[in-house]
Amino acid sequence: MQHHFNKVTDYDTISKLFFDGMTLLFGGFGGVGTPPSIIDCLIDTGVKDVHLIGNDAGFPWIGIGKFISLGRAESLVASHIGSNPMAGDLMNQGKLKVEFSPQGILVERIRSGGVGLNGFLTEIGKGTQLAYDKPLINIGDKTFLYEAPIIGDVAIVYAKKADTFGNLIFDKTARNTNPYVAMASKVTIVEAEEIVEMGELNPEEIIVPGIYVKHIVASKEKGYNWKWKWEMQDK
Amino acid sequence: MQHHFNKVTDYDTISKLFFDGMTLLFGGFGGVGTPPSIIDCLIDTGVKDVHLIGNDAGFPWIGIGKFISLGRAESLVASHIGSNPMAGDLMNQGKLKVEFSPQGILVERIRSGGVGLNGFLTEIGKGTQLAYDKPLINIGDKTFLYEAPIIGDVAIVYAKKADTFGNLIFDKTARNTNPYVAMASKVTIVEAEEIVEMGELNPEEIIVPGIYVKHIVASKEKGYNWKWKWEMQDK
Amino acid sequence: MGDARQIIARRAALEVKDGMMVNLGIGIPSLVPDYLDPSINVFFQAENGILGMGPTPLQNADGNLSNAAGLPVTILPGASYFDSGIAFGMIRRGFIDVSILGALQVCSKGNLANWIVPGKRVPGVGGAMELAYGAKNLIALMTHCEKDGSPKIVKECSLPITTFACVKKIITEMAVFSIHEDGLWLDEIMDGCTLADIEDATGADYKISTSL
Amino acid sequence: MGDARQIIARRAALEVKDGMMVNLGIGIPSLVPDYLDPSINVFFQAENGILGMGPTPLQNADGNLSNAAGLPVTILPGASYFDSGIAFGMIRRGFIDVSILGALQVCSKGNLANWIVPGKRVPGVGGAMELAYGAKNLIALMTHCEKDGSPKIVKECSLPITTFACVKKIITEMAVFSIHEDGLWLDEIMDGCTLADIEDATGADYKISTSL
Repeated sequence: MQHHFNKVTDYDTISKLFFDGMTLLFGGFGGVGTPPSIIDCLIDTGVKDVHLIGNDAGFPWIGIGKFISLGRAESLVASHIGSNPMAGDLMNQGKLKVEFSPQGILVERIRSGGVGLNGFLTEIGKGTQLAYDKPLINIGDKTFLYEAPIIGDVAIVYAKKADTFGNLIFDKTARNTNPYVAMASKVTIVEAEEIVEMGELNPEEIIVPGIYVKHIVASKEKGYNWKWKWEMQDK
Repeated sequence: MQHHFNKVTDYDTISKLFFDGMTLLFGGFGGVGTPPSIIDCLIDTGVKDVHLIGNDAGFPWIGIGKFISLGRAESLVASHIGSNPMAGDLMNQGKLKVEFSPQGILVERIRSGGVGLNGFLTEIGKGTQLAYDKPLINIGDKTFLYEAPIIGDVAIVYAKKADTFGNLIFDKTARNTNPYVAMASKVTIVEAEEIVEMGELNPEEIIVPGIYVKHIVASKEKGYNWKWKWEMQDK
Repeated sequence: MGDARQIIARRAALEVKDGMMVNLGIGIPSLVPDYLDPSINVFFQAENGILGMGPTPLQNADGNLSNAAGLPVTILPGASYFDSGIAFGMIRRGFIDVSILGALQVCSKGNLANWIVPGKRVPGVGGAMELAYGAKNLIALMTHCEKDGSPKIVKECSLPITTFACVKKIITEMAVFSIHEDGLWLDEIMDGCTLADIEDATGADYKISTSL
Repeated sequence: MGDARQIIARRAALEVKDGMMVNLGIGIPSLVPDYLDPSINVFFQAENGILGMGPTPLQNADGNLSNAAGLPVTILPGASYFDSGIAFGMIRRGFIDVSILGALQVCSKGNLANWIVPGKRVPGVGGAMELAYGAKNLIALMTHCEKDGSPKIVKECSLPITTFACVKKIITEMAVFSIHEDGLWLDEIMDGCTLADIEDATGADYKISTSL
């Protein structure tokens, strides 16, 4: 069984899956749960004009922020960029188009694409600046905003453990947006801290079934290859 | 901590939460994952004119079917009633209004209510008999069906283990619709095979966080108090 | 020529290839696993929330481990449990490689009718609309004709539609058809049947594949 | 009269009752736990996917166990981890008993402005729109006036709105207001302030609670 369903590969292989102008979904929340080795691989490929979609802009040296800071993203859909002044500067210089979305609405848009639905209706954000270009839909005597589904060309996900088929479990709050991001792209790439054989994960504990995963790479080092802001303040 | 968040109660208490004409969401798929002791409690209360919402009609002697067979449901929203001929008879006699929904669309309608959204758009069922009274929504050059969210007055859920706060884990395919049903009612009542103290469940494995649960009762006996159809065929 | 249902199931089993994610409907499709090449590995998915089902347990069946028809199953290494919302997410989004469903009628545009016969008891649609909508490859299995001899492969379905333009292949005990942009193609004739038999028993126009 | 932020946080802590599910925003709300009655038990929720957060770890902080601001936390017995979709499900659906957010402006109809100051750097809205929309009780914390003395409690917000008609209570270092169908009510005057001070510093009309 292992042989036929084995999705474990190397960074050379996944680096060929990234392309200029792609829509890239990234898991993570403030960098927690963003795959560190895949981010470095992405940077090394030299891809540009990337359309990014994820919770936030990370920090300039953390998570997706490392890529954004290089100025190679054309656009970003996120709930905030407050922790990454580089993203703010690029936006103000007109070099990065930023679309803000309410945080939970953004993850639901990703889920809507991931589960094969065609968007949803909500009152969140109605009448605010963020609603300016969203269709208004009347149902009965109420008016809602329409939120469109999101599907990426490529998704990058960070898991604690993967089996070779791609069944995933996460670590504490590093789960965050990853389960939805994993479902919502044409090609989902997982970086796992640990890779085990099929049958070694308890089927009750699997958070993302392997059917969604196309490629798995092992983390190049244990844990994150950056320092958190609170670690730096310690010093 | 246990004292303040303890939601464990008895069947007398929960029997007072059911009322004539209520909308009742029930977890389960062909009776698997439908709470057996709560079903008996529901029957004993004598409530009538109940609006039921769940995956299917069970079997005449299994799951929600035991209640339906008594003729005390006014309506049922479900994906099929094929396994319960009593439900079919009641429908044909005009004693039970049945609304059929595609199975996955129904569970998404329950989820939409459960997560505080206002329904979603889909192509599933478009142009078919099941779409006859559903609003059509145009987005760009495409037309979708609008599916409305569902919120129940009361939800009944079957869990393998609950802690006293209501954090839940399920057993294999008895999970099915239960996690969404648990989120989508004003009052969610859980029957658990086993009740443990707070802190005894691994926080990574919890499928339904206790915030959604209002009352917990212990199963009156181990497992289901009915025979499955395949057990009867064995004889 | 053997039982029609077994003939159909045996031919359908050839559509299941190594490494595929497969969903089988009730009825004839549930017989397909009996005919799979034992050298291939596939994962069967069920709508109630399981991927990686193994065979029916010989003993100690577990009431909480069943397929979407409620029958006891086992699991293979690498299987996962999830809720039925996620199960249908996979289905709608196209992660099921092949979905094999029983059919009442199929038309030459690939419309599937399999959920209701008006005036008879109405069992309800279950997950059929979504399975038919989402699968990368939807195969419809049915006997070629009704008991009264009327065709089930038709120009226009007279029964209410489950899902429009979804069927890619039809397998009956007489023939295998595929459905393309330009309509219905007869691809295979089953042992013991002739082109004339099929002509008589089919209610829609079709082209004949050059391979025949 | 002490640091305004600490005064506000101490007063806000009285709004948190035993058994509540609580979400705290960044800024002044993050100071509230320091002032909670130690005899009560509450569960703090965070948008990234955790319910039942405990205090900041004194050592061995875990990079994968953090609150929505990315700061290390611990968990209490009975805590659970989930994804951020479920976290916002709880928030939108009204399962958070009290949500305490920092504010830039609040108007007498309860409109909240706290996500953008046009022309300055735009950090983005985060989860504020949903927290403000869903909470059973939304409390806005802010210093009573801008540094230039202009009021933050106003007839109409001049800043872009986060969520309309959501704020139930405003706590500043000078006063506590509640917001009802009939508008703004002054409920409490903080130590060292007078009614005249508040009158001068408030940009909206309000009624004075009989309890004063």
